This record gives sequence, structure tokens and C-alpha cells, in this order.
Amino acid sequence: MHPYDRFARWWLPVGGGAVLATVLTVGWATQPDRFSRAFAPEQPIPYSHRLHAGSMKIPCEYCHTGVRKSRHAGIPAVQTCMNCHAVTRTDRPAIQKLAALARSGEALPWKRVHRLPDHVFFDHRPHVAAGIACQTCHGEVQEMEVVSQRMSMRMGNCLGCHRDAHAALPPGSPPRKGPENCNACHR
Amino acid sequence: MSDRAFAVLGLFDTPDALLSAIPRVRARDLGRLEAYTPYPVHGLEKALGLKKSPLAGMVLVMGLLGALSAFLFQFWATGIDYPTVVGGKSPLAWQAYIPIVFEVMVLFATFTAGLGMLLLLNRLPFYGHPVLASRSIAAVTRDRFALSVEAAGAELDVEAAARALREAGASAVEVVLVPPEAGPYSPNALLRGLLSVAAACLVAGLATYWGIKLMPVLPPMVHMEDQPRVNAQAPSAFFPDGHAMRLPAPGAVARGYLPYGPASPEEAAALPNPLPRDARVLALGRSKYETFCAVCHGPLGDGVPTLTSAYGAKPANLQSRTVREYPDGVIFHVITRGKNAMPGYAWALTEEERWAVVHYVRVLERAQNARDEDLK
Amino acid sequence: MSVPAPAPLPEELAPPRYLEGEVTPGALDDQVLAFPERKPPRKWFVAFAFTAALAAAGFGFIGYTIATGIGVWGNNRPVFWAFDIINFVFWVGIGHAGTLISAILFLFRKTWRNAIARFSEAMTLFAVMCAGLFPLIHVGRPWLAFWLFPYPNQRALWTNFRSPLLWDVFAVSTYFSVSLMFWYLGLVPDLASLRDRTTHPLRKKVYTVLSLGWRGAASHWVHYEKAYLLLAGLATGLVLSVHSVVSFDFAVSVVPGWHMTIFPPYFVAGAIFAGFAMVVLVLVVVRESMDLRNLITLDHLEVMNKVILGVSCLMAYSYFMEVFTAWYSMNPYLHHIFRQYVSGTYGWAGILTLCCNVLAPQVFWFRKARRSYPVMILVALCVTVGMWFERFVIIVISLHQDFLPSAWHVYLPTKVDFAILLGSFGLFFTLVLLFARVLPVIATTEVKAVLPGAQPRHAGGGHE
Amino acid sequence: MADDTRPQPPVSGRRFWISREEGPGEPDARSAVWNEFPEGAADPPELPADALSRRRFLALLSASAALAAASACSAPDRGTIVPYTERPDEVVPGVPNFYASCFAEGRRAHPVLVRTREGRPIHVEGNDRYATAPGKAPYRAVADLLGLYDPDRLREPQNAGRAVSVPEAERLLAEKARKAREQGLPVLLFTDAVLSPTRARLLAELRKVLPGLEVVSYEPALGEGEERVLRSLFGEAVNLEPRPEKAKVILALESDLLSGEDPALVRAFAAGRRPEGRREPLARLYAAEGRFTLTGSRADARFGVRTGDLGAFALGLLRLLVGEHGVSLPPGAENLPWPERPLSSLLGAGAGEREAEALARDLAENRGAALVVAGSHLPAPVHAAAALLNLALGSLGKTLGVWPWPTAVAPSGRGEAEAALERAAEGRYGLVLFWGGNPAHAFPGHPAFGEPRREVFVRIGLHEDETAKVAALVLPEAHWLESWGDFVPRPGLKALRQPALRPLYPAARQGEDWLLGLLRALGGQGAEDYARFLKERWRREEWPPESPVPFERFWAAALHEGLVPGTPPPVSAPSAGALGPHLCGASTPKGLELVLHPSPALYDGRYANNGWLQEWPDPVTKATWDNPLLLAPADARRLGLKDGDRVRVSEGGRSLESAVLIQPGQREGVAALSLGYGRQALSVARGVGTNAFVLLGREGERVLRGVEVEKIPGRKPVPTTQTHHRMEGRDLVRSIPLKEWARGEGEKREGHPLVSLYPDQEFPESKWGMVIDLSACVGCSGCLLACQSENNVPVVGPEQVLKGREMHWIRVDRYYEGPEEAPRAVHSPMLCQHCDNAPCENVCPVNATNHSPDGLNQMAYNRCVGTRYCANNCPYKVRRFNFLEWTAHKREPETLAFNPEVTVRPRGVMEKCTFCVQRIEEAKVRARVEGRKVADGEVIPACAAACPAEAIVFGDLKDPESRVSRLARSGRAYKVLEELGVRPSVTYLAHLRNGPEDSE
Repeated sequence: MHPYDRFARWWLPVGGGAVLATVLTVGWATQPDRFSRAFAPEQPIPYSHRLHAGSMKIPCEYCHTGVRKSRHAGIPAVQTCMNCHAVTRTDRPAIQKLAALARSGEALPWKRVHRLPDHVFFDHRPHVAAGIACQTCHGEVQEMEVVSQRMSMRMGNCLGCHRDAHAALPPGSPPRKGPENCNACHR
Repeated sequence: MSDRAFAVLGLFDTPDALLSAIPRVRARDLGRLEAYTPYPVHGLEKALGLKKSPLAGMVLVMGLLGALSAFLFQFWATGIDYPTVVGGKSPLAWQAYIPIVFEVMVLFATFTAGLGMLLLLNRLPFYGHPVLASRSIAAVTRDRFALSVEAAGAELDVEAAARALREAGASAVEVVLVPPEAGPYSPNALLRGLLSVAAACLVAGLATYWGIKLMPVLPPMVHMEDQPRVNAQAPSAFFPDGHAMRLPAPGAVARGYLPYGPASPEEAAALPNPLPRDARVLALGRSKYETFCAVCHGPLGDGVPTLTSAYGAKPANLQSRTVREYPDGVIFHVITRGKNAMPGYAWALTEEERWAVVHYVRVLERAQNARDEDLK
Repeated sequence: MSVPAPAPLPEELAPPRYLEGEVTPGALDDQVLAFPERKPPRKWFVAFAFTAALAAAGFGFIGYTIATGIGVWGNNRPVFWAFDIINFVFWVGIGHAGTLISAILFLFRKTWRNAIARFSEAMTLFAVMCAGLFPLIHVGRPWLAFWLFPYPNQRALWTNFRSPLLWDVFAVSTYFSVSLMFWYLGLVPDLASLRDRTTHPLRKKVYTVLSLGWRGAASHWVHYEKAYLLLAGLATGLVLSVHSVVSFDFAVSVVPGWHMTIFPPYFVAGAIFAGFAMVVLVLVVVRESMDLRNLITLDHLEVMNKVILGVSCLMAYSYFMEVFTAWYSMNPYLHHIFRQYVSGTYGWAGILTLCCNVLAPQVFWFRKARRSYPVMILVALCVTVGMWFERFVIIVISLHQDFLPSAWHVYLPTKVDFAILLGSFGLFFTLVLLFARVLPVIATTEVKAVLPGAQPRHAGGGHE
Repeated sequence: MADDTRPQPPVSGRRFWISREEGPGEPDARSAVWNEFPEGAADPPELPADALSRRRFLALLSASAALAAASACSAPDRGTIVPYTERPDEVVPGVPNFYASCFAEGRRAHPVLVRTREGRPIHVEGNDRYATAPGKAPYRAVADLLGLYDPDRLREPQNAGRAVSVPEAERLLAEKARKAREQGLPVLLFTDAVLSPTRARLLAELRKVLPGLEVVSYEPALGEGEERVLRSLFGEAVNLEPRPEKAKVILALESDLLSGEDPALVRAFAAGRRPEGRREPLARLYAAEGRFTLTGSRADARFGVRTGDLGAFALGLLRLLVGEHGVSLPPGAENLPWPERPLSSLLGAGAGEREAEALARDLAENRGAALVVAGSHLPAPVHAAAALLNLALGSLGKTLGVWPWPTAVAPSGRGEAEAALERAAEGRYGLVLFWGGNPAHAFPGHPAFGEPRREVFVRIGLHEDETAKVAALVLPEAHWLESWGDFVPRPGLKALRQPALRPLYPAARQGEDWLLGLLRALGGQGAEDYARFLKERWRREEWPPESPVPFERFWAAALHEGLVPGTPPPVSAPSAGALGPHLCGASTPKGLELVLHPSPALYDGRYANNGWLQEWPDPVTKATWDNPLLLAPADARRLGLKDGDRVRVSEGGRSLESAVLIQPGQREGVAALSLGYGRQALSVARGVGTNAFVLLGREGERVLRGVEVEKIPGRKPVPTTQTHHRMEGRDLVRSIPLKEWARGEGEKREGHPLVSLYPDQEFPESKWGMVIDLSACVGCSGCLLACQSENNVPVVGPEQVLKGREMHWIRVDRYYEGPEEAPRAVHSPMLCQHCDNAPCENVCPVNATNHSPDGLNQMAYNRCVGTRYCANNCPYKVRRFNFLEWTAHKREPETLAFNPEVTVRPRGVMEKCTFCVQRIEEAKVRARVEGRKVADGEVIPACAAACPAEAIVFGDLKDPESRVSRLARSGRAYKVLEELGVRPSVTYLAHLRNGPEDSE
């Protein structure tokens, strides 16, 4: 067989196939979603949702008070921790650090776990009002020692639920859809 | 080079000579006849008995297929998958799809015509064809016309063919041998080749993977995801304390937030509960109670917390006589300002919500201390 | 059989000669296919250096534009499109002549096209490449230009198939693919000839690979000719659609001066017009510098010039029709804009367009003019300039004063605009020069097929 | 990103004038690159104009590459969330708060409401409890939000050019004062108008410990004629309060009554111009003026009278009234002598004698319902004549209120101020405190400001401005949004100013706090800070002791509302006889007359560092970033001048250079120039326009006579946002005479029925729409600024405006009709029309703009690739394209001004009015959560909220009972370019002309 033919009939398809396979694999493996999921940064205070929300059953909204009032669920103020920790577990180093921050007023920079691009204006209120549980999007936070991202935060994922909200809504809710128009999220 | 002959080529100087030679050689039935010419010579196909090209039909079918797929794709994408209203037209309005339907039709048809001819019908590229290795090919692609008697299954009678061609007027005759049969590949070479392809892909793939992982989006690609505005709860490099969220100025009164007046429970005792005791208020009170109060005071208000872990102080029993005898205003005051180890909850509960909780606490008390008439 | 020698015809009545002197297939090869093997003359290098520098500068300014934003151009509100789209339409138009010559004239069996088809097709490709550049760089965020293609994505979004710009994306990319296919198919037998005559090992390798093992088998020619015919047919439809689609960019809008039903045929005619002028321009240079006077005869040029004259009249008709439509519409916005075409801030551009496109080619009514280098070069230059300005007139003048006078604003191009325009010319001529250097500029196979005596006499004759 | 926190000019500073000379058409390579790379913008501004060598360009490129790499490395990091340490009860992150406060400027104060997010102001609007103009704020109050976040603000006290601490600064100040006291030298406090009773009280306290304290309270922008006339008329300093709502006939003597500086006036006027549901005839506005003011452009009949002749005009009118209409002169004025000039000799092009007769008749017939107002820049004779007219027509107490100057510190004249400055220059003061104002700019070339850092000069100010440069001690002042105070915006009405945030810079304290510190240091009695001082004074003086409400609750409620009503003290009766001397002052104009007036944008120059106001098109000329000399067309022809030519203007040995802009309608022989430009300090302000204070004489005369204008070489095109001023006979802005409308002719619609190939769109829930009443709209352009603040609209700079690349989402189209000498002007706000069949949507290849189910033409910036096709296809040309990067390089504090609910658009994307979709979506979410429908009037876009005329109404067109639907059915309703079939959602109501000829 002529070497050129060998090339054209063997290596061209094989190489092309290999390149295609590589591109597809890398493309699939590097979806922003894959990188962003399971993102669980170490927090400045080793706060455990498993302990507080899981074992102690403190409702989510006790701390994330903004969720029915604001677009943002809100990370609780340091003082919210001090509601209990002014008297509880004051011997722990982390609590002492917290107390020091509460006294000094210095910033407590929690690492952001869920980040939507700035051009997305997500609003917690209608979702909570529709009866969608926090866990639907944020995962079983009450079982997480360190909070990590569980959901996809891509537009496709938002739309998926908006087009068929059945699974997210509490049982027995009437069938409804979320808006699909641009302005619903982008302003 | 093997000595098996593939073909015998006879070169002719003019197309006429070629054309007149074909029936003569063809009559001998020495093998498959083929002509090689520098340009299409009309009449050859008839002389050689070649079939008509099926290309036109292929092109028609593929063109229609292209048109149909373009139409269906546009219709699905715009009308069904993500219906968008544009310029007041219904998502299903199809008229505007026609230009793309036409273009895709032409694209499919063209590729069928071009690639179909080359790859499917003419089986090109074929670099190892014996004729390409012949001496005559240079003449053929220049200005000579070759008639070739080719082995068709059986062994070629080289002598007879050469004779026939010469007799038909060929100015020169060349025997074209079958090139040596080099097997496709030795397993080793194949393995080496495949491995190196795999290795190259792996290296490139990993490099891309890590590149994307470490540098997912570069400016300016990123430039609307991270806008130079200050979002809620953002950090700040400008304010020395690192908070972009600021405290209101001391003494300033925001709309809807008149400062809470009473300084002591006694002062607050006279405050009347402004809310009616209706289902909406009680539902509100209940949801807020269960979120903020039940953790310590217990869902029944009996001071048995839902917190499983011990809290440093003992929460009050709302069912106690003392609490039950508090006027509403005192409970409101305690919720607002806190008491002992309990912090105030004005940060979490609006005034309305606090009064609703007061109502709900009353309901809890009543439920646990039902009077006779309640049982009737 | 002796036939008395016919009395010599007067020159005017003699049939045009598309070959000078005796041309045999071998001689043709030796003349045309030898170019790639010879070291090009000094002037080629000088020209190449010049055009490549121009192209490089153009790309530099494109880089600058992308790094800074298209605010470095003169575009403003309301003239949101200016040089960028003018250049796009201009270059797409230039491309049309090639397809016309290679496809439409092929279908009409005008064999004189064979000598110039290759060159025109190559120019089509290069012009479309130049054209394709502009939609990409003219967008505000060029790094996201891939969003113009409908591909499945995580945003679950599709493109807007109702937008003429998207039609453009499909039309221009289809046009490029089809032209490439057409050009390459034609090249394959020539590449085989080159492969078999060259002695240089590297060139041999390259030509071998590119010629795909073409061996001129009669069974291949059958399919080949069919394919060529089909492609010509498809390309004819395509070429008419492409500039129609480009004209939709304007015709489908509401802008007075753009919203015209005559635009599709008018744009196609204009495209052919500009393209022919460019072909004439390049052909004259090629004919002289590559010593191809026997293959590209003055009769070739003359017939080209006749086409230019004819299309010029068509353009005049289009202009007239446009003006008539505008007048007849009783639309005050349209009336205003048509007055602006010949008066007002940019009136000179409209007048220049009319002079260049309608008046200048009229000189071709005279045979002398049609056969005179200076005249045809001048007219071709006029037409090229005129057609560029025609797009300027359509785009800039129409935009700068549309419905609300409060939004009117003049437009002034910047140096960057000019640099990128020149850069596109640099790119075009660089590619032309490279092409002339490495590939056969004349479709030898096609010319061979129509040489006297190329086809067997009893098989129905050739195409003479 | 190392120097994130370096101060950045708010609109990247000097780049605006560096390439100024280039003019249009030149590649703006430099300014573009400056925009692109923040490092470049922070470079020393002394960079020569052609410094952008290739090397530097590459350096910048590599810097940006490094920047890219740096940010890329930290990509997996998603930033941090910084919660409050202790969240205040009223602040929920993401939910705005509102603080009632008060804006003051010149002689006016206006209650406002400040919207804050997380304790930072992001928008200023009017106080909804302010009955005179509920929810309406002066446009400069809205724009001054940017002033709060101005990176050029002083952050620390400076002594002799070195930063010092606050206690140190206080010590230095006290030391200077003590030294002056010991030496027995007087102390000068040079400040602007003292409108605040508590501030006046503080000054009184200070005088107790500093007996030699002289207070000069000078407002350079305002003329003194009115002041002088009123003082002699009433015997004390008073304020006038025009009440257009009570007037049926208004005569404006070159008064910019409707400029929007006082939204209450516009609101009252507009209310009288809506025919729907009105029983009385529409109010009629006459104007007589030399300049072409916004008010004049809205007049039903406009008399072209030379500014210097206005007094004579008013007196001529009076004579007509007395002689032919039986109007009697007020007591005491019967025998006043006044120069006699026939009315006809004063009138230029425009309304003529017939209209003058009609005016006299109208005035006479509407005694007690007529109002004459004269511009504040006019000289005393005009004001005296106007006062005489008002007295004769019985306007006083009816259409014109009078109330005493609210504080004990009466305004000073320019003569007084200049004398004090001269004494300061001679070193006669032991201490000179410059607080507020900017005297070094208002008195250019004054010897007092000749040497830098004078030991006895102390500056209390927001910026390191011209005046700060001559002071040894510079004390940073807090912005008004960070300050406490009280004002009297209307007779008897007290308004409180409270801070909407804690000071951005802790060392920047409000001026009163610095003075309080001084007071205490000198042994005086004073609270620790001004907040307490204010509260104490209110406890003692404003809280009615008999009130059942405890003071704390009274105080909290007062802060909550921002207002406390009351009754003003009475004013003594006018004595018309005292007008005599003023009336005689009138003299015939000679030569070219130059009128100096405060800039509508920059006022006296205090807003010159505010990019929003610099780029805010003047409502009449549409000029931005400059104060061109406005010439009448005939004068320009005579002098051979075109738009953009440069001239030297000289008068009495003083001169300045300026660009020229021809102003149709301006009376021949009158030129105009606005004050406030030509600042020499601050990154945005510096070098923009020319300082017209140069021409102000000692008497503060603002109408100069015999001015020489001479052409000088060079051109300086004026950046205007509108370059064509005629409608070309198109039916764009409808203005119909009242009688035609009354006959129902306005309802006749021309044109053929519009047909569509496609079925109509359906809107399942709501369909948002807008109605703009052109009869109410005065063209004040306040909507532009409210929109800019609400929607993060960038500032682009003069070169870009010259190229037509300004970014305002709403503009006010102003067209002239009729002859150049006396055109009629029409104003029409133009914004995205949210067409149902939007042509822009069809052509976007990537679906970045399409239609929402509630009828909005939505624009997803993040999907936009920037083909600009949509903008080409927009017949209204309301789409704006980010040709260059105008925002990405911004850092705090500038970015704090951005609305966090709106995308900050980068370069390369298209943008446009969204109908304030963030407000719509917020209302929709709130309604959905509460399980109800969005109520009518719940969504108000920023432009509608700010419109003082309430000309813009927004709502749901699907609800037939909504206000917008009802108005859209009005007989005046029409749509712009309706014939295109794009079906806009914005309906315009035709303007009604109510001239003497226009009604029956």
C-alpha cells in the first residue's frame, strides 16, 4: 500500500477520530459546571451545617433571614451567631475568634460557595414563596460538614426547572412554570 | 515490485486515435478496458461502455434532505425548544426560515456533488494506483491519451494486450506491474502509531483540561460576570473595616423604621396588639415562632428547646403563669429587646411579625391551658 | 477537397479570437504550469512585500480594535455601521464575478471563460475571505462571535433565525465552502499535471497529496464532469442568493433608503459589476506580467468590458428604479434620504458613485476603448471605487439621517478605518500573488479540452 | 490590581481634554486606551498629548495581560461574602431603605428622599410627603449623588500641604482663631447662603466667642437686583414664592421659572396645562426675554425683548394696563417717575404688538390670578418694574407669596464680598474661613487669591479646589448626604436634613462640626457634634412645648417624615414708593448685550466635577461639556461666526475666550454665557468651558452692555447631543392650538390602517406602557439624570459626545419651528418605545433582544455580541452602544454610586431604556409573594418618578382602568412614527398651544 494511502485511509480517520474524541472528552470534562460543583472552600470559621441545621434542627431561616424579604437569602451577621454563642461553647477557639470579631467589628470574609455571574439577578423570594425547599437547589445542607455547591448554576439548569417545575415544587402544587423571558433574570 | 502485471498501457497521440482504437481492442476481450486522458474526451464513455453517473440523483436527495433538516431545526429551535417572540411574530412563524433553508440545501448538495464524486464514485484519494507509478502517466496528464487493458480477475495476457494495442495504433506500450503488496501494517507499527496518537491526544487533552481548570475565563470574556458595582454583602477594599455594607448614621431614621420607643417592659405593657386574631396573622405568627422562637422555647412554648445540644442558659417556659400573665406589650417588648440571655429579635422580625408572634404565643398558651369552655 | 480561401472579413466582423497563435496541450503546460517552478521575478517579491506589509498593518489595526473596542472607528449613533459593513458588502460583491464566470458562463457554454475561470474563482475565494473578516471584527465583542452559530450550549439558547445577519452567516459560509469546492475540483487535474512534471521533491510531495492521486481515468471523468456541471448549477443559484441575502441586511430593515424591494437583484448586479472590474484589473496585470498574451487575449478583455458596459446599464436602471420607487412612494423619509444621496453632507459620494458606475463605463461603447489598456484600467478603477462608494452611500447616508432629525449626526471615519480597509486590499492581493506563484493561474485542463482538435471529430465535435 | 484603591477620577479624568484638540474624525486612540487600562488612567496627567508611543501601548497591553493572568490564577476562588457584624434592624441586604433629607443650593432648599442600599445612598428622589411637589427633587439634587462618591473629594485635613489628623487640624484652627482674637483682628467667615436656622444659630454662638466675626454670605451665581428691590419694598430680606397653580396668566421676564430647579413650579404649571377634566381654561404663559430660555421655549407667546429693555417692557405694559384697562397703580406708586419708551420699539421678532395688547388684556382680566416673575440674574430696574406690575395686578398674597428670609444671616452682595476679600488680601483679618462656595473661582484673579497657602486662610470644603489651594489649613467637609441640618423650603415649612450614611471619610466632617469644635475650643457653649446641637435647638425652639408628644417621638417623626409644617412669620406691607430709585436706574442698552446666567448644569460651578451634570445636555442648546457663547443668528452672521468658532469676549478691560454656539430665538443684540465653567482644579472639572465670572463687575451686574466679540483663530466644536434642530415637516412632535383640540380636530387621525401578516401578540398578564403628556412636559431634562442614576448609565466625555456616542437612555428632543429669529420650540422626551413589533428584535442574530410576555422589549446585555444591527433598525434611534470601555476600570468609591440591581455594561454591548425593568420585576416578585396582582401605580420608572411635571405616566395597558390606559385613550394621544407599524408602547399626548390666537 502506498504510504500516502496508508496515511489517508488509516491515520487520517484514526487521528481525526482521536482528536474529536479528545476534544469531546476535554470539553465534557471541563464544563464549568463540573468545576463548580462540589466546590467546598475552607471557611474562616469552621461552621458546621450538619451540627446546627442537622442535629440541632435550627431552621434555615433562623440565620438566612433575608430569604423572604430580599433577593438575597443573606449570610447571618456575626451577631446572629452570638445569639447563642454569647453563652454557649465560649471555650472553643473558633467561637472565641467569632466573639473577637463581634467585638471589633472587623469583617468576617466567608468564602463564597454559590456565585452567580453579576449579570444574573436571581431572587430567592418567589422560589421560597412557591414552596421550593432550600435543599432542592442547595442540596442536603443539613448533612454537610462543609458546605459545597451541589446544583448546576448554568442557565440551562435554571431553565430546566422553570420549564418543568414539577419535581421542585412541593407535592400537590398545581402545575406551573417559571418565566423564561430574559428580563426575569437579566436586567 | 512484483512481476504481476496490472495493466498494459498503450499511448495514443490524438483523441481520434484513441477513440478509434477502443473498439478494436475491446473486441479482443483481453480484460477491463480503461482510458486515461489529460482532459475529458467526449465519446469515450460510450466507446468504453461506461454507465451514466448517478451523481445527479444523489445530489437531489441530499439537497432535499438538507432543506428539510434546516427547516425542521429552525422550527424546533425557535418555535418549540425555546419559543421567543421577535418583532411581534409568533414563535411558530416560519416564513423567515426560507433563506437558511435554501443555503443549507445548497451546502448539502454541493458537498454531495464534490465529495460524493471524489470519495464515493471515484474512490479518491488513491495514491497507490499502479498507473500512477507508470512511466506514461506524465504523458497522460500532459497531452497523450492512454488506453489501458487491465486485469479483471484473471491473469492478464500481457503479450496479447500489448500486441492488440500496438495494432490499434498505440505509439508506445507500457506494462504496468502491480505494486508489491505491503501489508497494511505490522502489529508493532500499528501499536506504536496508535500509542503515539493516544499519547499526543492525552498530553494535549490534559494540558487543555488544566489550562481551562486554572484559567477558566480570561478578561475580557469574563467582563460582565464581575461588574464593577457593589453587590449586597460584598467585601470592600475601600472601607478600612472591609465591609461594603455600611451602618446607617447614628440617629438617622429610615422610612418605615421609627425607633422603638419603650425603654422597659413596664413602659411597653400598655401597648395594644394592633393585629386582628385571624388565620393569616396566626399563620404568620406560627411560621415566625417556629423559625425563631421554637429553637429555644420549644414548639409548644414550654421551654423545651428543639436544640439537642445544651444551650448555656435555661430558656423561659412560655407556659408559666408569669408569662401567661404578661400583657401583650411586655411579650412584644421582650421579643424586640430581649431579656436576660435572650437577644432581641427586631433584626429578624418586623413589627407586624412580632405582634403576630405574640398572638401565636397566646394561642400556644391557650392550647396548653385550655379552659373548660374551650373543650366544649 | 479544396475550398477557396474565404475573403478576409473586416476586422469588426471577425470572430473573436480567444487564443493567439498555435497552442498545443503540451505547450500550454509548458507555458502555464512552469510558473510555479520558476523563481519569481524581483517585481513579484516587491509587490508581495508591499501587499503583505499592508495586510500586516491591517491586522495590527484589527488587533488594536479588538483590544480597545470599535470606538476607535468612526462609527457613531446613528451611523452604527460604516466602513466595516461597507467593506464586507464590497468584498462579497467582488467575489461574485468569479462564480459568475466559472458557473454561469459554464452553464451557458461560453468556452472563452475557461482561460480566466481559474483566476476569477481564486479571486472569489480571496474576496470572500476578506469579506468574512469584517462581520467577525465589526462586532462589539468579537471573542463571542461564535455565538452567531447555532450550536447546542449550556445556556439552552439558540440564534435568531429571523435575523438577516444570521442568514448572512449561513449564506457567506456556504458560499465560501461551495466556491472552495468548485475551485478545488477544477484544480485537481491541473495538480496532477503539476505533480507529474515537477522534479522538485517537496513540490512533488505537495502536489501528489493535493491531486489526490488523480489519474485521468475515463471512468473518473464521467463523474467529474457531472459533478462539475451540478456544482455550476448549484453555484449559480447560490451566487444569486448570497448577494440577495446580503441585500436583505438592508432591505429587510426599516431604515429609509434600505427598505427597498429592488435591492436583491440590484445588489447582485452591482456585485457582478464590481467583480468584473476587479477581474479586468487583475487580468491585465497577469496577462502582461506572466506573459499570457496568447491565452488571455484582448478579445477576452473586450468581452469582459462588454459585460461591464452591460451591467453598468443595468446599474443605471437600478438607480433609476430606486429613485422612481422612492419618489412614487410619497414617503417623506425616503424622499429626504434620496435628496441626501446627491446633496447634503455626503452628496459628493452619491455623485461620485453615479459618475463612476454609470458614466465611466459608457466609454466601452467604443471598440477602441474596450481594447485599450489605459481606458479599461481607468474604468475598472472607477468601477471599483464607485461600487465601494455605492455601499457608502447606501449605508452611511441612509443611516445618518433617518426618521427622527434629533438623532441625526454626521459620520467621519478615522485613520483606523482606512488602515483596515487598506489592510483588506493588502490581504486580497497577497493571496492573489501567492496563488499566482504556486498554482496554475489558467485552468489548463479546461483549456486543453477546447483547443482545436482536442475532441474527436466524429464524436460530435468539441466546443469550438 | 495592586492599586485598586488609588483614587480614580470619576470619569477617568483628564482624558477628556487631552485629546480635545483632535476634534471629531481623528482616531481617539489615546482616550480609548486610557479608558481601557486603569493603570494608564492613573498615570500623571501631565503626560504630553502624543505620549502614547508604540512602546507604551505594548507596555499597557502587557500590563493588562499580567492583570488577566493575575485574576485568572485566583479564578477558582469565588470571592467572599462579608456579612454585617451586627445588622441594623432596618437594613436587609438587597432591600433599599429610604431616608428623608433636604437638599439646599443657592437660595433654595428642597426636601428629598434618599434611597440607600446596605447603608449607602444609590439614588435621590423627592420626598413623597412634601405636598408642594411630592416625590419630586431638583435635578441637580438627583445628580449630586455622584458628588458624594467623587474620588476627588478631600479625605484628610491638610496643613501647609501635609495631611494632619482631625484633632491636630482642630487645634490648628483654634490656634489661628485665638491668635486673631488676641491680636484684636477681625475674623472673616466667607460662606454661601445661610438658609439653615440652626446654622445661623451656630454662627451667632460663634460670634459670642469671636466678637470680631464678620460673615459674608455670598452666592455668586445669583444676581442681586431682586434682593435689593425686595429689601427696599419690604424693608427686610424676603423670599418670593411664585404660585403658578393659582395663576391663569403668567408673564416670565427672562425668568427660568420652568427650569426644573424648583420642581414645585413646574408641577404647578403643568397642572394648569392638562385639559382633561379641567373646568377652568388652561393657564397661559407669556415670556419676554432676550435670551432663549427653557421657559420662553414653552411660552404660548414669546416677546423678543433685549434683556436690558425688560424693565422698560414691563413698565410699558404697566402703562398700557393703567391707561387702557383701568388698572390702578398701587398706593405710593402713583407719582413715581419712570422712563417712557413705547412698547413697540422694544419688540423684536416673535410676538408683536397684537400679542402685547392681548397680554395686557389677559393681565387686566385676571387681576389676582396673574403672575409676573423676573429672572434672578436681571438688574434691579426689571425687578422693580415686575414688582410694580405684581402690586398693580394684586398678585401679592395670591399668586405670589412673600415670606421673610429664614435666617438672621441675610445674603451679601458682590460688592460686599469683594470688599471683604480686598481686606483679606491686605491682611486685615486674623483669620479667614472659606466655607462652601468657591470664591477663588467666583472672583478670578482677585488679589486675595494671588498667593498659595496663606497662613490666615482656612478652607472648609469638599474638594481640593481653587480656594483650597490658597489656604494653609484645609478641612475636608462632609457631603450633604452625610450631614445634618434644617431648612425652610417653603414659607413656614421646616425640613430636616439627616445623613443617609456615615461619612465615607471619617475625617470629613460637616462644616458646622468644624465650627462647633472651634466654638468649644474658644470656650463657647456647644454640643459635642452638630447632630446634637441641631436636636437641642429643635427641642428648645421648634418642639411646641404644649405638644402632648414627647420630644423624642416628635424628633423621630420629624426625621422620619423629613418635614414639619408651620406658619411663617408675617412680612411687613410693601411700600411701592420705595421702588422709585430702582425704576430710574433703567437705561437704554447699547452695543451687544451679554447676559451672564448660572449654568443649568453646573450652577455656579460647584458641580463641575460631576460627569453626569457635565454631560447633561442643556435643555435648550443641547450643549454638553462647555459653556459656549450663545449668539443670536443675526449677530453671528454680522460677526461672521459659525458654531464652534472661537471668540474673544471683552468688556471694560476684562476678557475671556470661548466657543460660539448660535441660538435661534435669541434677540438680536443679546449674547449669553453661563457661569460656573472654566474651573482650574479637579480632574473632571478642570479646563471644561470658560470662566465667565471674569466678566462680573464689582456690582455683580449680570447684563453687560457694549460687549466686544471678536473672532480668534482656531475652532472648538461644542459637543451637543442634538445636531439637527428642525422636524423637516415630519409629524413627530404634535403641537396643536387649543381651539383645534377643543373642536375635536386633534382626534382626527391621518394615515391608512396598519395591517400585519401575522396575528397579534397576546400578553397573558400585563402589558406595560407609558404615556407622555407633551402639554405638561417642559423639557427640563431632569428625567435624564434620574435615569442615569438609576440605570448606571456611563459618562463618555466631550470627544465621544462630539462623535454622537453619548449614552443617555432617555433624551429630550427639542425642535424649532418657524423663523430662526423667533422660532417656536417643542420638547419631546424620547426613549425606547418598547414596540410590540419591534424592528430591533427581528434583526438581532443572537436573540439578545426580544419580547417579554408583559410587552417589554427586553435586552439581555450578556447575550449581546454587539453587531449594532438593532440600533440601525431602530427608527427612534434610542439604542446606545458601548463603543469603548466606560466602566470596567472604575473602582470604589465611584462604583458605590452604581445601582446594584442593574447590570454595569462593558464595552461592546448595546443598551437602552428598559422601562426600569428592575423596578417592574421587584414589584412583580412582591406581588407574587403576596399572592396579588401588581397594583396600578406600583411600578414607577425613574424618569416618571423624577418628572416634576408628572408628564410621564407608566402602567399596565392591559388593565383598561389603569391611569395609563385612560390617558392613552385621550383625544390628544398619538404615537411617534405610527405609520411604520411598529406599534410602540409609548403614547404621546399632543402639546396644546394656548396663545392668544390659539384659543377661542
